[in-house]
Amino acid sequence: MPFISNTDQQQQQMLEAIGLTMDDLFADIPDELKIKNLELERGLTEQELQVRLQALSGKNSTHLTYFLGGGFYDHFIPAAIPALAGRSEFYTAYTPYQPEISQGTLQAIYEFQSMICRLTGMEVSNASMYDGGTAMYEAMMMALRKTRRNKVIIDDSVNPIYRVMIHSYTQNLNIELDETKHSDGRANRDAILEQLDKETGAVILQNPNFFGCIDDFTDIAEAAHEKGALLIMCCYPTSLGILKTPGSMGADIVVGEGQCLGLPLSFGGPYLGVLATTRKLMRKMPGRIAAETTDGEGNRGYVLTLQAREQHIRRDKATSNICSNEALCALQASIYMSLLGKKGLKDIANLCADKASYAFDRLTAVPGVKARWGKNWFYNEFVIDLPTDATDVVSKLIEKGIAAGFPLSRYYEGMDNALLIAVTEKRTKQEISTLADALEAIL
Amino acid sequence: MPFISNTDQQQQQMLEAIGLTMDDLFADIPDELKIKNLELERGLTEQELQVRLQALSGKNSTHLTYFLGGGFYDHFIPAAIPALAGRSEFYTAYTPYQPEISQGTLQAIYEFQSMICRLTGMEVSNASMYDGGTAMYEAMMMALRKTRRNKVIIDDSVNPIYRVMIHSYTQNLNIELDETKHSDGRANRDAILEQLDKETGAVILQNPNFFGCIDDFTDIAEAAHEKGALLIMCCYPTSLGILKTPGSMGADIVVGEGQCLGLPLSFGGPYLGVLATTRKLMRKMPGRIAAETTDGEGNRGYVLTLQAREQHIRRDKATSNICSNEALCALQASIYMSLLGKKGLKDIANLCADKASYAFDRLTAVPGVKARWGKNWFYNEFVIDLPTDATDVVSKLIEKGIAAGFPLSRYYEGMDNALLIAVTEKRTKQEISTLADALEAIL
Amino acid sequence: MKLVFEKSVQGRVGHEVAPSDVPTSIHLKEEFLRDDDPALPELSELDVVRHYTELSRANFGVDTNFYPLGSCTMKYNPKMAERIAAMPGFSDIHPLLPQLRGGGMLTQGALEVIYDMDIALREICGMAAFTMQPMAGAHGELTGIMMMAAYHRAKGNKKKTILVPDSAHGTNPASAAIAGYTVKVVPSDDEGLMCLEVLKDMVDDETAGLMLTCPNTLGLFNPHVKEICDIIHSVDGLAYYDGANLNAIVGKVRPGDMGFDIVHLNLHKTFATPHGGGGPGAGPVGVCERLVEFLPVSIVVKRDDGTYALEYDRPNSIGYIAPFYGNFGIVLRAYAYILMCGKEGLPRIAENAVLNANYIKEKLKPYFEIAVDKVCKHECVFSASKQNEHDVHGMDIAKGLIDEGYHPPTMYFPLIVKEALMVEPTETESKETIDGFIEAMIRIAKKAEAEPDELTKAPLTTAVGRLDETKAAKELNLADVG
Amino acid sequence: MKLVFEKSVQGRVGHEVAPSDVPTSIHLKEEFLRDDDPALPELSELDVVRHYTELSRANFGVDTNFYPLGSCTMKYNPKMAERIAAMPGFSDIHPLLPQLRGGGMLTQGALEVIYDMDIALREICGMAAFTMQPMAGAHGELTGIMMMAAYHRAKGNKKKTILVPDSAHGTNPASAAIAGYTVKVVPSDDEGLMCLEVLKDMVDDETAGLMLTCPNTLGLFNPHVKEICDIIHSVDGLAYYDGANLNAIVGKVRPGDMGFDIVHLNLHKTFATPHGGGGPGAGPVGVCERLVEFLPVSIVVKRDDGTYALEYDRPNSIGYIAPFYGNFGIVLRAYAYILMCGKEGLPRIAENAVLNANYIKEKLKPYFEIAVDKVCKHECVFSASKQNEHDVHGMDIAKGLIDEGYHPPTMYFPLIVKEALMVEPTETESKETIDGFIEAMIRIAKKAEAEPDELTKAPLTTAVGRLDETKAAKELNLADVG
Repeated sequence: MPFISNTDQQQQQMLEAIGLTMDDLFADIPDELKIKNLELERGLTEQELQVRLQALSGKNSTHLTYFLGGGFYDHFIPAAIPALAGRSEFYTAYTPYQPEISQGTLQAIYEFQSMICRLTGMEVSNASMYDGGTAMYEAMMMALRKTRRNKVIIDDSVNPIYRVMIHSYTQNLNIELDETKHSDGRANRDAILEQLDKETGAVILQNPNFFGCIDDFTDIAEAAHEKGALLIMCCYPTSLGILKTPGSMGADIVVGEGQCLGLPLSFGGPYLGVLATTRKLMRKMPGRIAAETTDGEGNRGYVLTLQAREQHIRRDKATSNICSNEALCALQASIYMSLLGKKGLKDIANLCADKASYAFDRLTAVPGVKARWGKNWFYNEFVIDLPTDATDVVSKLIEKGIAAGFPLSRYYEGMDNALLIAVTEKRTKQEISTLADALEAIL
Repeated sequence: MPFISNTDQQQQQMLEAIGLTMDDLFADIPDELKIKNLELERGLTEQELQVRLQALSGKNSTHLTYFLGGGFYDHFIPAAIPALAGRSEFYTAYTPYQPEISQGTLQAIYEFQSMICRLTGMEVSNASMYDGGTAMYEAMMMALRKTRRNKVIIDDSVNPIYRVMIHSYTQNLNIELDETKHSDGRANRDAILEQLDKETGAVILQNPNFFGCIDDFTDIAEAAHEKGALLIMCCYPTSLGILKTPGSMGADIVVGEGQCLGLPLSFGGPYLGVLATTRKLMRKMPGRIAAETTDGEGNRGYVLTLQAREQHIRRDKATSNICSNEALCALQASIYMSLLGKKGLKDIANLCADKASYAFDRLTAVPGVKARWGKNWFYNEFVIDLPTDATDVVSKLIEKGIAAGFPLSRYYEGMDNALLIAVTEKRTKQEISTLADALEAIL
Repeated sequence: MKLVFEKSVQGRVGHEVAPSDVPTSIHLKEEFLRDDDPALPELSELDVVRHYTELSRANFGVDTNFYPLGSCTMKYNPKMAERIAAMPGFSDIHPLLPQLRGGGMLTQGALEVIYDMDIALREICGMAAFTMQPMAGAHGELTGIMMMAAYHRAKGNKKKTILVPDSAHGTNPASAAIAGYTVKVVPSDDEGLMCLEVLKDMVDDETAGLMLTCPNTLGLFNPHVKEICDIIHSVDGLAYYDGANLNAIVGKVRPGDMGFDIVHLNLHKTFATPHGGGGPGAGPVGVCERLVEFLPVSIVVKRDDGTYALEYDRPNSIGYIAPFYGNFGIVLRAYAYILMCGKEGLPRIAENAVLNANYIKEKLKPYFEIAVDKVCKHECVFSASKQNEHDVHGMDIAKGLIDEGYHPPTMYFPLIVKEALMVEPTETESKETIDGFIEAMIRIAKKAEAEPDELTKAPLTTAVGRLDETKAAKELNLADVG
Repeated sequence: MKLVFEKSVQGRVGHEVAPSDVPTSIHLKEEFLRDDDPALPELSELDVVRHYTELSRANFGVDTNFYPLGSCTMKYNPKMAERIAAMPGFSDIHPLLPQLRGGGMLTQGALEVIYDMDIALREICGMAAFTMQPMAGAHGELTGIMMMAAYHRAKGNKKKTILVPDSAHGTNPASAAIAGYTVKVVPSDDEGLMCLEVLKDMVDDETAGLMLTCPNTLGLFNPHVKEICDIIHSVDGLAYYDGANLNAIVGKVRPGDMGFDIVHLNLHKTFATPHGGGGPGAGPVGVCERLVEFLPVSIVVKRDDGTYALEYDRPNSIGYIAPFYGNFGIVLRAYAYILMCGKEGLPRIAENAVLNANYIKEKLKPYFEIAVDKVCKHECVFSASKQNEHDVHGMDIAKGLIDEGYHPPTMYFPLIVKEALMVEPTETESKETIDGFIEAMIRIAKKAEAEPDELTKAPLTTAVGRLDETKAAKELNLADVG
């Protein structure tokens, strides 16, 4: 079913109209290069596909209770989001280069940018990046372009999944990446301040950080600015329902993963990279941006702007090679933020924090389990130390239908017994108790 | 979450604007009648509802292999149907009384009527009834109104689920309902022809009938017409991809259940009653009807017509009390018929027949199992005789995940061992073999 | 817009049927087969998608426009209910399954929904039991009247007539007549309500019952409703509550407490199931204790072990009125809605529906004649009589509203009001939306005075102008059969 | 249309958060909390639904209009792929799950999709292995160039430059530059193709590789493509295939067989995933055997027991370029599409894409100047130069098409054609649709001669007219922050 509308007869009519055969149309391809036989199955009908992929999807467990986070969270998705983002005028549309017939997408982008600004306390935002990690990389490049420096300080409390990405991307570039080692679960202030110098283009921090700990980076922002460096802060958008904004701490660029704003986990993507900054830096911002303007009669409308930064004009001088972004994901996030609104986002942030706090109390009461770094510094994720290898424990709990958390040994040396536990609004008191009991049973 | 948009503050503003209190608005309700306490739960949030109803839906098995038909079939539903019928301009619209802003619904109805006519070989169709059974009842009343008679002959090979409905509806009415007993799985021609007389208003038959057997009622139509009676034929729309049409047999009114045209089984509804007839009878037709017309500038458009027959004008003289019908279900069926088209409907009808034929061969080869009435007369459903009680057998097979069919003893005396088996395009050769093997194992 | 047939191209296919994995049958006799293939349109999937997407865009819906359609309660349909209805555990269940031995245990979730819905509606309406089977409001009416007839038959009552007020929905007299009764119309008094004295005069031994909408179609709650029921009961008649307007009083007062014996509900009105452009609906019917025995078969019962089952053995039942358990998918959506609203949410529905209606009534009173100038419930009825003076009719106002982006109110109903414009905002609409509508209505009222001719040309913003309904009824082009 | 913020009403809520079943926490220090609540809009669910429904209706999409947007391949997106992607077994899986011991067995279905897709793309492109991780076409380009760099680094090659034809997509030079290379532009010959002689002159020891789109953005297949690859290989350079135009040749010829070492694909182009108004996309990258070791981590492998696993231990890998396994939801849709098309379907895509393009080219040639008058592949490029004589520009033609109900072609690209109008009909469109477009284009060509002023006023049928982009760029109003 290749979804071809023309009938054989019409194809014939068209070939006759242009006086060619189908072979003529492919005569420019040397015969010796042409495919002799394609080793693929015959095409499946919808019914066959449904049966096959239903079976395949059934091999993925949907019955786990998730305490697994690490930057990617099992939040509830209101029903109106897929209903609206599923309107074909949104999802079958192209990038809005023709604004008159794309006001839906363009206004939605402008509103997305505005909501991200309101959430993060920043002045401008772009229309989304691929994901939090690539957003962080783009923010770093943006900062280095702006400061014309090549040194970056990044604390290892920043999501390790993003840190390894940044390592990959900077391999061919002349960039010095200095990693500071967290201290007591928080960014290592002393090391950062010590390493900050006139060569430093950017400091990259995260709040809440990978361990779930929260902090105030105002002092680091000030110190960075003093040295002419920029502060890049990675955030967890949901948490900004209650947490101090990066903007108010003095961050120059904010990045983050927007999956938490109404997107399914979807085995890793598509997700939504957030990138917001100040008006001072906006011309260095990569990716698509929508702006408000007017038509000849003064009617308000929206267009893509600053396209001169993009590849289709400056080509090899572009601020980034990003072309498509994650527009539909940004739309989903916009709908999410519109539905929850001021009160809802605050409520949900509070609820996550409360449930995490309860889980913390419940789990640290299990004999042998210890809080790694006190209690009063985390948002909805925290680290516990187990009396034994966390990987083993997690493996045993998976058999009981619980994804108990993320063992930190994967990314942190000497933390074999440490387990990172995330709690969203979806986890019930009962589920938390079940986890605690199961943990107690196997320890 | 009662989906109220006004805030408390707005409610207050509005009350002030009209100079009343909320109590004033309900002062006309005597205090002693007012509800003191409503014994209901507090309202659930979406998230809570999702958890609860997901669990409830999980108590219904979706893993059965269906050989269960009886007029309601497990056909495949193409993905485009819910995607299109799920557009809110369709499903949140009202009955199209204001044609200028309802051309979508109206044209879709007109097209539905046209497709039903093309499928059944009739001249006119209405815009749908509740289901096949109520359509049959309405057709009977229509025939009796037309002929001004009160006797009806119905063969017991007509779906018993509909026959019991007609019994209920005619309880208070002065109608003589004569049931003929099928003969060798087919309508009892001799008995019908014998009972036909000048008092007979309608003969009701079904093709394929409840046992899956197919027939040609041309002779009965002729005989009925000779006596001034009308022939009502109940059909299975999918089968009309290949079977002779009721129109070509001389039927005066065609009814049927349209669930097979792309509607989910949905535990019994919403379904789709089909009702089509001749131009001669169209003014007696109940329910909504769309007609083509033009506007002041000659543009083609569609309106509801013959509304004078309906209750909002003639009230107690209306042709029926039907007000809402199943417009959205008719839309789903229209999309189904448009997607499959001429070739697809033929293909699917052939496929059902082929698979049923294969199943028949496979099952009647099981030792002890016999065909009840030969082979060459059925479409996609047939009756086998088991060596033991069919209810027991079905019950045992359900434990193995197979809904093996419908035991006829529920509606037919002396058919304790008879099992009605339906086979749609979704049943695979493998599933049919599994049924045969399972049957063999337990017999 | 082209018809789907006009887009058809010979040989095109929009959905491929799966290939056969069994031998091709030769068992069908030629004589049973059709000569030609059915002349259905031949389109690609893209053709079909564009066609129906285009059609959809020619419609107003609640999601696109405010729909103040009196007596129809076009409220917002929550997306969550659609999500629930699409769960395969609900949508893919064969209705015959619980009729097989052992099959009932595989449909416990669906049976529980029906059972719980019954319990919830009992509490909301003050009735003893409900059937979920009627597939629309009017179908519920017929079911209710059939039970009324069964009651009188069982008691040996000789009853012939059913009383219906002149402001009643058209389905009331139609349902009564179709069930075999003679309909007598009770006139309204000057205040738009049924008059007790007139009613007393009309009630006699032949009175089988009364069908009443309360609040009525003028939006008025009759404070004497209990007395009215008593009068009917005095001749062993039954009081039937048309629940079309329950939205106005849900959570505030219960039909059962008012004295009604039978109640039908339109689930899309009070409980927000989508109207679908004309269905599918659902019309559950509730009855008082002494009528429970007449409910249609089957009913869902809860067994001692906590499981649910279908009960068929009900000798006094009116029998089967639906093939199975009603429009389950619709009942399910309403069930979801009731769970979401809950105890404290239901009265808020009535409060906001009534507040919104009274606000409109007061704001528009200076511009349009009002049928009855009293506190109304969920809807208010204006008359275009003032505008008639300028030769502007209700229909012109309706079409003018379309150009303003609003669905028109219900026109020319109830019949007792001349040129009625029946406005029902529903509780889901906001003050801003309602203010916008009020402003549009005022603009139209002014236009009716200043430029009446302009208004009679409306609508100008739609794909087609006013359509010729006379021509439609005369030519009766009901199908394109190729 | 109002902004969502302009519809906000203080205190309104569109989605209620579930009540807490745990004690309220006091563990958060005041100093970490924000002073104000985030100034998000306050709307009801109905408000939100109306707002985004209204926005959607201000858009063209493939489901509403023909979209002959050159080089973007805006083909029909099958609804079945959307159904598959929405299956909870795919959409609700946490990506870290297979990284837990034992968790991989709970994600076998997802891993199998990725593995099978790799195998299918290998066969379709003639490459040795694919990564599904790049999250868009341009991201795939960057990934490809990073592997190129890793290859040269491993071999100790001192390479500095990447060659790109002047007709290339803008992302090619941008990706090369961002990966740290210097870009050199290879000019096209008079026939619109890369000239072997010029290329030979430009290639030297510093040449890291060449990025080529074939057929190129003029829609022309270069018959010497194999020789071109050979020339690049002669200096140990790598040949990079920009798969944006694979649609034209899918099932007919394979990049690997042409001699390319690296290939990226834009899944929405050839494999019909929805464009989403600008993403999400997916840009899998395939490589030849000698580059397999450089693929990003992780890759999915099939173990001897038939189960699937993630492999991370790849010492020469360029590392992590995505957080997990790419845009899985998009890869899944494309996988569904490939399965539905199958062996015999894929070449039919190329055939119909090419036939449709040539048909348009021939029919419009008399009216618009054609960039290169040869048989084209999936797209053809016209120039508005004829119309320029009447002071009508490409942009005017584009806006005129909007009023005719068509999405305009790609404008002003490729850069080597003056006032380019790049038309790509795709294989999913029918002759009737294309004929309609041709007629509209002819009407516009005639209007450009007869009433050029009229055309410069277009579009007249849209909610807004031509928007002031200069003002937008000057004022830079990028957000309403309240």
